[in-house]
Amino acid sequence: MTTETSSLIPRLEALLIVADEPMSVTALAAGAGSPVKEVRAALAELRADYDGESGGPERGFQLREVAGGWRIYVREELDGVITDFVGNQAPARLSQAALETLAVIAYKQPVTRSQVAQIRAVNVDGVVRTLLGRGLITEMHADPETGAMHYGTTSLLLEKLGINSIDELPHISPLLDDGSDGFAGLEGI
Amino acid sequence: MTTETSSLIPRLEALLIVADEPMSVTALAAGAGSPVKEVRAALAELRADYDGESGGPERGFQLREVAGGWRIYVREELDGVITDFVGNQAPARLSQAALETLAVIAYKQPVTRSQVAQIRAVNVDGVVRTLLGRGLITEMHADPETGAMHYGTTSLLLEKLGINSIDELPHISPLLDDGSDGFAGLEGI
Amino acid sequence: MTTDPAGDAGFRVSLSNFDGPFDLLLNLITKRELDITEVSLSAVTDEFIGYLAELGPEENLDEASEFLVVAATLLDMKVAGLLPQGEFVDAESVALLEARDLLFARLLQYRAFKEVAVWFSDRITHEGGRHTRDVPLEQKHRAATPELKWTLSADDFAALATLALAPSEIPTVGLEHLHAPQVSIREQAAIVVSAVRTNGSVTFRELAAGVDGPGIIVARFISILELYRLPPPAFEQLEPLGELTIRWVAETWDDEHLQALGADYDN
Repeated sequence: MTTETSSLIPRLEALLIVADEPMSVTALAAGAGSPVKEVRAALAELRADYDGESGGPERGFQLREVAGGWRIYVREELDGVITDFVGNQAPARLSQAALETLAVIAYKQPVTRSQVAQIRAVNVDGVVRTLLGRGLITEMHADPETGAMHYGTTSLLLEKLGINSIDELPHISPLLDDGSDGFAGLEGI
Repeated sequence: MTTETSSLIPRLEALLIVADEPMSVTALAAGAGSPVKEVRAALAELRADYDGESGGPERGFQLREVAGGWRIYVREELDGVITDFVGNQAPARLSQAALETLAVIAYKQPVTRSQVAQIRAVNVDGVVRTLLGRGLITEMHADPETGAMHYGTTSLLLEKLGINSIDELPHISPLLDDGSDGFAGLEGI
Repeated sequence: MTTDPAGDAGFRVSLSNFDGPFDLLLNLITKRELDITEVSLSAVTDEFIGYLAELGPEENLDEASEFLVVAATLLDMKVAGLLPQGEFVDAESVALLEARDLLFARLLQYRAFKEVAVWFSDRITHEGGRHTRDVPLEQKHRAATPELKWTLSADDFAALATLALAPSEIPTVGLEHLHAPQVSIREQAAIVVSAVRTNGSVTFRELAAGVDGPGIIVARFISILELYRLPPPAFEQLEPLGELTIRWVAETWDDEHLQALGADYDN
């Protein structure tokens, strides 16, 4: 039982560290390949450990049971550190690269990251993350075949631009609006 | 000093737990409000702690220095647990041509496309475009005389390779490092 | 056929001081156990060309790509050999020595990168299987991010989009500066065609005789390569790097063919 638990805890930690939403005990038990009862006990042990109640130091993060699941959060007393850091870090205006990527998404939506990357001829992963974080774009739907996420703009962008709907975006020259289509329109000539 | 450190480590843990990319020591120092030197020492301490070298248990996660920054990873031995649980979306593989071109650029940077083409004896334009799109290489500067663009590798590549800096690339014989010089290095034999 | 591009089943050479796989020869040179100046380039070249002749069209691409470097280098050497070398008696052997250095240097270099590419592939695959903590900021922290300063009007935004969506080309290397006096492949091809048609059979040495400047010789050589893509002439070369003879065998020929010649080189 002791060796069981000692290898179960690291497995739970591995699962919890990558989880981006609270994980239910059953999901954790399935992931760790251990019975629910043991998992529940191990989680309680881990929570106490992170809280410095098992002889080790109090960690900068804590394990909390929220909304029927378990998740690692920044320790509440340290929230101020993160708030200050985030407040000082994020630039108050978007970079040129972010603005251009946003423009591509606005006119091409719904569009995948790789499609945007192809148009911009650079990797846009970081910029897309920034735009998502800013709430200017949002995930719309995953491609049923490839699973690639399609992005579109939000009402926050409309608000910033002072328009009511995406149809009110100024028309841009159709010749330039899609390099990848080539000159399909000329085929009939 | 002890109380300083003991409160520094949880602050660093809080910052690392919210980071979504490798965090440089300077960024961590700014976030934690501590001198760079102390932060560096605390990170080494934390890494050893997670690895079970400070009397505590070996954690299910580890702290790694990658691409010039620090980041929390699932412990290597436990990657299988996560892969089994979430499934692994196999990353799009690079072609042999792309890998070879990437290797040439990594060792020769800053380097122009025609210099790369000479070494590989084939046109590399398409491959360079792919690597740019993947964010593995970037444009560095144009040659002031010919206008030829020089390319170099990005920190994303370091991340993908799991190394901290370009100096960690395997050593290749200095003899081989420039064909255009012929065998100048052999003259002394 | 084999995964080892130049292993036992691959390209072998038999020289006075070495007999074995080409790959081993390169290894010995790398480790300095064999002096590169003692390796006969012409013997390696002969064996290489013989080996290429035996290679089937469906040989594996890996093998082909390694030999592409050999072939490109040999071609460079051939072109270099066509350029005037000066009047020194020794010029040819000096050129040969340089060519040998170049061939081996390039091969060793290419092989080094090919080997290290395997390391890149292994590392990328391995790291691709690693999992990082990558979790979005909690809402309460996200709320702390400074408010975005937005200055663009809808029209500014559209202008930006037009710019961003314009097809972007990877900047190309300007070659203009390399062609100080421009030589027209088409003009040179016309001269070559008329010489071959008039005489029936011409050697390249004759075609290059009395020409002013290496650029024109190169242009005439390229125009022969271009002609090779069309039916007209027949080529004869009895041995590698030997005399190249061009004979006219075309039955139909019109100036349209000439117009198309060298089109690839127009820019």
